[in-house]
Amino acid sequence: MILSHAQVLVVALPLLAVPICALLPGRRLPGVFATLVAWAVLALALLLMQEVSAAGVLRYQLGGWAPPWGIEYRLDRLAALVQLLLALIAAVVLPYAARSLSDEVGERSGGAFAALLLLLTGLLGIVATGDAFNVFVFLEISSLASYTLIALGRRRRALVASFRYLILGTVGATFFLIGLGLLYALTGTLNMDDLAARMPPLAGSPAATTALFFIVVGLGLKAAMFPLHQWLPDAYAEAPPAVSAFMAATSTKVALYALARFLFGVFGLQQLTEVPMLQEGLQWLAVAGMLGGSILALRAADIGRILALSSVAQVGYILLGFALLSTAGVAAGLVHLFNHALMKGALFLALGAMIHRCGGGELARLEGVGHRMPWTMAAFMVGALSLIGVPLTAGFVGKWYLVSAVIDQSAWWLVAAILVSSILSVFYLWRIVEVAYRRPAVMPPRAEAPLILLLPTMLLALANLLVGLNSSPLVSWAEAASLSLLGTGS
Amino acid sequence: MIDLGLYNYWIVIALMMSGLYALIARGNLIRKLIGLNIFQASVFLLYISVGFVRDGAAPILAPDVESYSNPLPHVLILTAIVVGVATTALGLALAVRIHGAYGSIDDDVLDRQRD
Amino acid sequence: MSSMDWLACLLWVPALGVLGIVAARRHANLRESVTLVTALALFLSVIQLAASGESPRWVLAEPLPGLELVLSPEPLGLMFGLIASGLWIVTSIYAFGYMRAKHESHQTRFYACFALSIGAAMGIAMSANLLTLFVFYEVLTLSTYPLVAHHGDDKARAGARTYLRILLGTSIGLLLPAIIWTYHLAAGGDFQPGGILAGRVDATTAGLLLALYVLGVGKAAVMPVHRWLPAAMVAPTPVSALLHAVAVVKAGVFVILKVVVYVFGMEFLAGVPFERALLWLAGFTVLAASLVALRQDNLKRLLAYSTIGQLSYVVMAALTLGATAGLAAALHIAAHAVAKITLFFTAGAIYVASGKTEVSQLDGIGRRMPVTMTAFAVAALSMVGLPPTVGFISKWMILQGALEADQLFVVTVLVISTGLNAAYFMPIVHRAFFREEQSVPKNHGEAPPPMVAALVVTALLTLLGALAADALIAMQSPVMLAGRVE
Amino acid sequence: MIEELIDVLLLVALLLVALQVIGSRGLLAAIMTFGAFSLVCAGLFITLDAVDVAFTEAAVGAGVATLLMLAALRRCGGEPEESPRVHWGGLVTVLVLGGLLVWGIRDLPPVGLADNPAHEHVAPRYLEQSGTEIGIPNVVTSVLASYRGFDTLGEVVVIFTAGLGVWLLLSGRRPEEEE
Repeated sequence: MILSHAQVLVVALPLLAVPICALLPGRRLPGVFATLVAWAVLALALLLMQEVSAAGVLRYQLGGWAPPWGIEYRLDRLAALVQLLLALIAAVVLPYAARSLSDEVGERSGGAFAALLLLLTGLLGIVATGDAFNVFVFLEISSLASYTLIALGRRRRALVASFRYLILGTVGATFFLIGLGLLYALTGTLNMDDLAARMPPLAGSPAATTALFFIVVGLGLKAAMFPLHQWLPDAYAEAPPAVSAFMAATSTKVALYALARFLFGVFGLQQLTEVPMLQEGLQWLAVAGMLGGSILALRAADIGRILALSSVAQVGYILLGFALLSTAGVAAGLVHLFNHALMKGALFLALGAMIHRCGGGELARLEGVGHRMPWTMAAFMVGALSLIGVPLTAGFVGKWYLVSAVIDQSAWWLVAAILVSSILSVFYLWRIVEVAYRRPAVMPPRAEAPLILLLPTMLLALANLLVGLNSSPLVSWAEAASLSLLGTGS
Repeated sequence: MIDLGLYNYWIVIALMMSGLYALIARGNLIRKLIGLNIFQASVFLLYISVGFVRDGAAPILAPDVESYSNPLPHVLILTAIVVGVATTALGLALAVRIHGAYGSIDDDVLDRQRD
Repeated sequence: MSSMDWLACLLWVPALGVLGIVAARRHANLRESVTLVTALALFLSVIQLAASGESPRWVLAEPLPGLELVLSPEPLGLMFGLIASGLWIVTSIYAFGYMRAKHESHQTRFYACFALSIGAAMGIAMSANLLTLFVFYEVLTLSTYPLVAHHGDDKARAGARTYLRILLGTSIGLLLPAIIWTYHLAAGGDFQPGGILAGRVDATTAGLLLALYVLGVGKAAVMPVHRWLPAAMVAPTPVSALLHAVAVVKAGVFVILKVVVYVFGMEFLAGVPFERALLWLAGFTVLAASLVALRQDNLKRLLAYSTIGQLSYVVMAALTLGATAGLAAALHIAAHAVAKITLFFTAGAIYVASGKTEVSQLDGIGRRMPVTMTAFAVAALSMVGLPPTVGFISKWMILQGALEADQLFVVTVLVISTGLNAAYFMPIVHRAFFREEQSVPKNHGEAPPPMVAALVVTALLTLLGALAADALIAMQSPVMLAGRVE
Repeated sequence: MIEELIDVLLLVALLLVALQVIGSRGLLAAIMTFGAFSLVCAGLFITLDAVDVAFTEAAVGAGVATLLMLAALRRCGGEPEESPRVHWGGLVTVLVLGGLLVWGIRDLPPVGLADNPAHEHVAPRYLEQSGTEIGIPNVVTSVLASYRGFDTLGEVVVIFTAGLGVWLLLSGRRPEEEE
């Protein structure tokens, strides 16, 4: 019974838990409850992963109405991968948040964890659904939850960051809605598979191209695609650390997932290749992000901002993989999408632990933190190495496949861009490492983060190494996902 | 008989442009939200225009009506309106808090107060 | 124990050594004993592995499907392993004297990082493919950084930052792409006698690739990527020895030699257009570095520039292409190692005993420190390439190789640079022994005994190396002759 | 004929009101005109056969949203506004997007034709069978509550999320009180 509904339950479970969580009293209880929910979601996601690997695509008709009349849930390899990622990050971050977030919000803990669960629900819903308008609804659920969570940051700047994100995020969602409206006017349907079936005759038409543009820009805003990234550095730097970690690892990833789904699963390769300058345009955007994000990160004075801007660069890598419009490129993008969540999760969690002890994330404040918190900093270093793309870490795997996919197309300037961006990442991360291991004049005593903060951080750092040591399962899964995604599109 | 053609859409585009411009150009946060609302309303109009069938009736089943307007965009926009007002409410709450924290809700003023 | 076990020892022994050193951090004597025992055990392992004559394959991990990290010994690697592990013993003994005499801080970190970097050097030496090589190459860079920044003041940190920036920048920006490109072109990156690229790429691509390798291996210090080496002079002298003789720069030229022999293959490289240009670049580096060295007054900086020149001898010999030149390159790695380590040991000994760092201060010091300065003279002879030192033999072979390959350019460079080398080394010897001491500083004699012992040993090696040259050549011949399908 | 005329007039009026909202001096005036804008919008929805949408827009857009804005204005008004200047970046962005939309929308079928693709694929089933399948005459309600009931559930969650957010923001501890 539960098994046959697992596909819906994975979204419904956190949703059903929301009101309970909101009503739970005290500081700690809501966090513990939300953690249990996240672990249940992880169990379901693993179960679904198993089923998808056997069946290929799982479909579920909500309310019993067949698509395209009703809303369909559709879980293929791509969706299952991102779903697992979400569940994994939630399962690791929530115990961390149970300590760190509840300390920040105090008595409003119940509401904050309810918002966190809503964010999770929204993201899971985007991944699970096969209906284009349903994507919009869940996008808004996740967005409203994240505006709220960002505004809970310690400083008053968090409010401004949240407001600006609200404006830009809503513009993005509305752009998406415009694109969808045009698609609907052209095809009369909202189901993604049905849309894909009806797109080929429209390939290259002005209306379809405009729809494509608005959907890409709309989702690009959500994914912090350069130069639509302006909301992100402030948002990540000001949000409570646990929220930054969760969002950095998941929000942009889900927007990129939706982008891939629409680009390849709805419009399809044929349409994409017929739009003039589309591929070049996306590649330029990707490169601009890779370089622009890194260059901005070189000058940031706050570790949260440095990491956030590096996310802009990393989104560029993933987008570049997609923009190659090849199976290898999309697979590389997906591998990097997964791995980037692992590394940014680890980095932001480590940062959160430092903020917990040092009271802020400014570089100047964190002098000598490597001596004070050796284990936290070790986890940070692993994440940083992974971000640079050093072999034996997860970051290397994605970059390796990305470069291979780029070389396949003999696009040498892209190889150069990847390398320059990688070197820049060495420099901006080095600034942090150097400050962390510098000895301040007066050395405060060693004060490692509490175990409940340290353990999740170490776990994600370890995940980076594990994937770095053996990435075959991830790579083969991503390749199969990419193959089926591009196969159905053309 | 006037043939409207794409007339509805041109107005929709003009509305979108003015709403979006207001959102970008005006510094007052409440004005930004108003601009956002106009921008969203124009999208609602886009959907409803797509769903419109001339000489059709509102999609409420009646015995002797042959042609109805398309109900699906109506459903979508009902959802979108609610989403829009929810966003506005949250945005306004933020504006109130920002006013409390900074004493101003002007974006340019906020920018000058880096902290 | 089987050869496989000995191979495993090459990584496990340094790793356990690091743990032991950290565990013994409160007891200086114990800590230093652990270092010494580790060094001896490592040297023994390399010898056993070389003696077994087998080449087992040790798969460390498979990070990507079909992409393995593998260690497997071959003659070139064994030679590098022998040099690094052997000199580590001497350097350790020297370091005990130096670090104690200078009352250096953070000695535990020093010895631990030292052991770590030797372990990385072993990994480089035994790596069976490009990816493995790259991983250990980076480990070496990172594990030597704390050593270079040892003093922790602004100057040390600035020097160390340059060190790291250039080595990481070149390796990630140039070497890694070259490696990925190679994997892409050759469908793999395993080292094979005769190379893996022949027949798979056109000449222009190969030339570009070679340029990426030569400049990407920043540790080989071919100009213009040489600046890290003088910058790293801020480090304590045992570290300079590690950089210049034991591991770091040796790893650089070793990688280039390995790439030339096992990735490109000498036969194939002969037809590659940029190859000549890179040869000229190496030749230019030899001359330019010698000219710069001529103008240095700081002894360690002078030695640093001398290293840059000597490394480019190796690169030049490797790029001369041919069995003799290849052997000469391998031999010169060894020859330069023993001679340069002696020179740095003496520089450190002078500094510890008298506090002097500049060449112009050395008038008459030979009378106060006769053993040290005799060792210096022997090593300087080897640097210049005069008999009866090992430097003479390797240089002679480079010359022979150049003549065989009709490389008059190389011959010219050799002749001029020999003159230049003499011009900056001989005056120091002259000064030390034949000039009168000018000012009368503190009264001093030789440096502490461990240091003197170490530099005597290496000076003797410089002399005896000439006798061992035959054995080395016999060991490397199969490598250089492999892949020559007539 | 009359319907088209009303449609045209309302559309023009809508645009004029919108411009009035944007150009109005004083926030209070802007909010009140915005309420009027929503009402014109609702009128337009009626002429376009979207009665349910019109009611919602009148209640939510003209009613709730305006009230919320007024409430917000009460708590943070009084600040003198800087006189509007031309924002060139915004102007260019808007013109480019507008141009793109014009280009794309020219490709759409004319408004109101019964054989537009949007009316031929999914919607007919709702119109033809919802009477028997659901049994409610209002097709919009049928689709909302049943065929796409999950969207409606999402809509409720959106409101809940926003409500939760407003509550979290306007209750409890305020960071600015600490600074």
